[in-house]
Amino acid sequence: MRRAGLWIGVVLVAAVILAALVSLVWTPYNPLQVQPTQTLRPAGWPHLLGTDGFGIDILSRLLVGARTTVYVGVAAVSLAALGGVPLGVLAGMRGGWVSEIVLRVSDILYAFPALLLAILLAAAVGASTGTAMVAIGIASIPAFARVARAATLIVMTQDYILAARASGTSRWTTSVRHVLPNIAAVLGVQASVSFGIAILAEAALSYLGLATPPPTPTWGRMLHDAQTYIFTSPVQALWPGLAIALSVLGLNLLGDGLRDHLDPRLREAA
Amino acid sequence: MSPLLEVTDLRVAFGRSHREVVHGISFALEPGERLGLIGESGSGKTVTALAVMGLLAENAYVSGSVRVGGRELVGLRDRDLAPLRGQAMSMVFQEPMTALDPTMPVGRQVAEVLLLHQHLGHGVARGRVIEVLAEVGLEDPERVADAYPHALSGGQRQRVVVAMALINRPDLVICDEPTTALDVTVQAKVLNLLDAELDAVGASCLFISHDLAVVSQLCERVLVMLDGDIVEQGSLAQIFNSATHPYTRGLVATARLDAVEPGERLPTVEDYYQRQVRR
Amino acid sequence: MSLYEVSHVSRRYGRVGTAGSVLAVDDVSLSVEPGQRLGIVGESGSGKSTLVRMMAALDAPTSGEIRFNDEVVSRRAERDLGDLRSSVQLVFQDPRSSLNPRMRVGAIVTEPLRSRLLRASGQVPLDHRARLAEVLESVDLPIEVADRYPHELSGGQRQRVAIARALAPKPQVLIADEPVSALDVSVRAQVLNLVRDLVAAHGLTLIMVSHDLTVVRHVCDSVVVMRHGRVEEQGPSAQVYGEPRSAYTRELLASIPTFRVT
Amino acid sequence: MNLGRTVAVRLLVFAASLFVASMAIFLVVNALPGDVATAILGFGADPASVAGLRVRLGLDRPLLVRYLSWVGGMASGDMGRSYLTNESVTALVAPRIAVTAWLVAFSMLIAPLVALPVGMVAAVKRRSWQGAAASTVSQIGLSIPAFYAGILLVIVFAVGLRWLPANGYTDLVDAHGQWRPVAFVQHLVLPVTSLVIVQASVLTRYVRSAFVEVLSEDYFRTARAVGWTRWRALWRHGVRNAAISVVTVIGLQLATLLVGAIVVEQVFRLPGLGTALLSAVANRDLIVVQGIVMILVFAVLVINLLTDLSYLLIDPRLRNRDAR
Repeated sequence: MRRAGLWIGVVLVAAVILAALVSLVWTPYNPLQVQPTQTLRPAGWPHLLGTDGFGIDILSRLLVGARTTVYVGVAAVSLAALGGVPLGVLAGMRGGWVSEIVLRVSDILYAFPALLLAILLAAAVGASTGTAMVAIGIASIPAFARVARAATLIVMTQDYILAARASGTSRWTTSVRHVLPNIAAVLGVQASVSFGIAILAEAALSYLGLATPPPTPTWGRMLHDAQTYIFTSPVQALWPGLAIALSVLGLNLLGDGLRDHLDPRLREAA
Repeated sequence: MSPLLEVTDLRVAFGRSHREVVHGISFALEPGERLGLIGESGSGKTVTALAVMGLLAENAYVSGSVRVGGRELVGLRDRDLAPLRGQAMSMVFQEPMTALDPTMPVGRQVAEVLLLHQHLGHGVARGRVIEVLAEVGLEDPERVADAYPHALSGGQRQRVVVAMALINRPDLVICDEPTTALDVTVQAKVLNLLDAELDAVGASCLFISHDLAVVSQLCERVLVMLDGDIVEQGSLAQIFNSATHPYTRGLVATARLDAVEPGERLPTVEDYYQRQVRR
Repeated sequence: MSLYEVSHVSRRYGRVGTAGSVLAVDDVSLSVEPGQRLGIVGESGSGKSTLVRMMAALDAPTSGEIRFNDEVVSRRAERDLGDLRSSVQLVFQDPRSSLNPRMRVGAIVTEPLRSRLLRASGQVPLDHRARLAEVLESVDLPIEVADRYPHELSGGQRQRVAIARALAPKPQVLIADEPVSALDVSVRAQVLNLVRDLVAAHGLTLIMVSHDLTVVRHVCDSVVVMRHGRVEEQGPSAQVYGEPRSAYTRELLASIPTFRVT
Repeated sequence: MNLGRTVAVRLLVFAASLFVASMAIFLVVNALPGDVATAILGFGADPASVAGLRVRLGLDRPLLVRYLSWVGGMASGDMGRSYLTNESVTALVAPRIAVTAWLVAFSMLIAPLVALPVGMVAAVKRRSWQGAAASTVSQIGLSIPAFYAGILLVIVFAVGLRWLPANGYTDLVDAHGQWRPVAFVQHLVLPVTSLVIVQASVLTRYVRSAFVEVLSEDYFRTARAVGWTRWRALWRHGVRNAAISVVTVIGLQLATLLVGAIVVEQVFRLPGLGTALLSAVANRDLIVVQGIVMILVFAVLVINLLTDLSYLLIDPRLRNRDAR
């Protein structure tokens, strides 16, 4: 049963990435062209998913929306990993006050979910894709730091770390050849889970108008616009929400699938 | 007199692939008798013990017959088997450091075993708990009863586990490597304790270990298990002096380090028995 | 001049007086001569593992001094430990934990040869492939094992890989911390025979830590009995096992389960 | 007694975290480029009036002085005055706290009530279909954004079945002192449900993994060996041990719950802190933004403190040393 989950996850994530790539070169209709005469057409032909309140083909906007989602997700997770993992490994290997500081800082950062950070940044410098990405990235750093630290602590109890020291291997070489390869799988799980969280955060931000400004289509914004027609054509609101949910579901299933292949000792760190 | 524990053609398999780990073993245990079960890791000795107690994971498939005091246990629902555990049969496990609930004082965990099977007032139960903790050789049983597990040593915790296993005077006590995790001096004391308490309660015992010498301290008869089969059964004397199966002879030879001149080559199991599975 | 001079070494964990404070090793002094096979026995918490880890400079004593080849190695900077690290190698208890699961056997065994510190000390063989073949052969493992991962090997084979890693930089001293306790009985004798042959063949000095007195009596020519961080008794094996002076040693020996065949 | 020392340490850490958080909020809002006065008056405004506004709002004072006066004021409940309406931030924000508080409180109460049983079933029956079903449902619940769940609920229950209002809010006790429980609940059912769907799913996963771990512990096997059935052993010995890890999550989840509430408030047009915060952002009323974010962060840090302290009640091992 578990294996099925992993494959569904892979398929969903691949679909989202494919949509993002395809949208770079082709979309059924022009995703930005307003057609006053074609507004709110139902799903069917020629508009597979119908058109929105501005008369724009919904499928085309969904495909372009995937681009922002993937772009913000990958950027935010990379920022979070680059920020969190070294800190976590350092805290796990050095322990003592270093570890204590990393824990305290991540506790404080936990109190600043992505949305709050994005709100602060939007208030200070104005909302944009960049502020959303930075906010989500910084807010995800503690998750990576915590997981990296927990996994590193487990690896550091293994005798192959002592054996490396006994043969004069330097601390840096030990972290690169012994610690990182053994916590990579756990970080993979965290990356897919964080990617999912990043998508949810980006969707919420663009729903609130605190991320990519219009007219660039994003799933969150489409959901916000669709809400105004909720009484006349509620179906419209289904598609963007479904796109968000399915991509997050895909990433969570991917994360679960990877977690099952973890070395049992490291599993509780994930 | 009918045997207390009678196991006939016991088979245990796990998971969807029905990977069989115990291949149709049979043995019997008379009331008050002590039977040693010798085998290495992966021989199926612990699975056999857990099968008798009905404590295997849900994805385990058990077939054959296990009768304790004449009652068939294989196929019983957890609800019907539970009342027997801790009453008719009990078990002592290998690792004392993790055997007790870390969030509950030790005395209450022992009292639970009593109150689960007998209707007693809490005052009476407390008294009985202090009594049995003293019986298993714990100094200052009052303090031990109120202490949390993390405040006790490995040896003390194992004595508490033995107390829990014996408090309801069961007919059968299964010990799975009860002293392997203990220091050699503590092991000697716990083995003596088990020897005395099993007699006091008149219980029969299935004693599992990889260490022949430890088994010889408590048991008169021994089963030797290899890769899920019983390859030999016999009295201590038969097993040590005139074992028929090459694996048994190999085990006995390699276990007796003291019979070899220091510095000389030690006999290995492989000298007597070639295994297909690489060890 | 002794190979190892341990004088009045103590190791305390946690500050004095605080709740968790414990004196793991308490004023221990001993010496090890070249070619000697020293056994260090004691129960859990006796400090035997802590002592040998300090002798291998993997832990620093709170007080006292350890000299190796007449040079002080306790509390010495890592970069100055080249001689000790290349001359003293360790074998740990559990091969499931002492081999990096993500590394092939070949890389594991030759890791000491790649360490900058050991290469700088000049006593380490340079041709890794040749040395790898040599040490695998000396622990009765086929060369094909070099490309396999630890999880593909049995417990006995993994411990032989750990021994091969220890032999790779041609050490003078082999410290074995409970080398057979985690192995099945049937494999234990094979590994003990291997250790005995290697020590004899390469003229190594052996320091073996164990809680199993019969194993130590078989392999070692001299014994140190430890209890609560202190040395209870030490001397040639024949004397310590034959006429033990300390009551504790006598109790230890009496506790060993013997074959009671009625 | 060490417990006192441990509590004191935790309080100290709480105070320090609060201080650092306030500094972070202040710096992000005030130190970053972009002048507030020009933002409010628009880029075309003439420099003189911009300078006048800066003086009136006290923006010309050095950063440190402004920070200290802000923090000093907060200690006595005064969070400064709105740049736009000059109304006291505290007065503006106070009535809205109750709305968000109700939303979050109900969700924090209901989510565990749902997650505990579902999580336990998912753990105990993990090899049978009930376990798989529970895990799949929680997996899907985890993937749905709270505001999408809200919109779906509105489509079904408000637009479709017309059982509940699509949006709006009625206070428990309205302006005339009248008790309006029915209207109050009607307006909160859908918002709370949309938050609970996500929260319960997250908690279910943690409850499931906590109980799966308990089921594999030696003391659980001991409990069954002495005569408890699987379920009774779980209640006697499993719940308290699992609670240790579940409590942590409830603390960590509050931050995401607050964020969910902010977004859900927009879906259902609830006049809570979120709505106030977003309009302050739109109007560049930074002093209000600062104030509200500080309140939200304060709430999360308080809950984290309470979670840490509750550790000590549940896990006896921690009582005598400050182990994290």
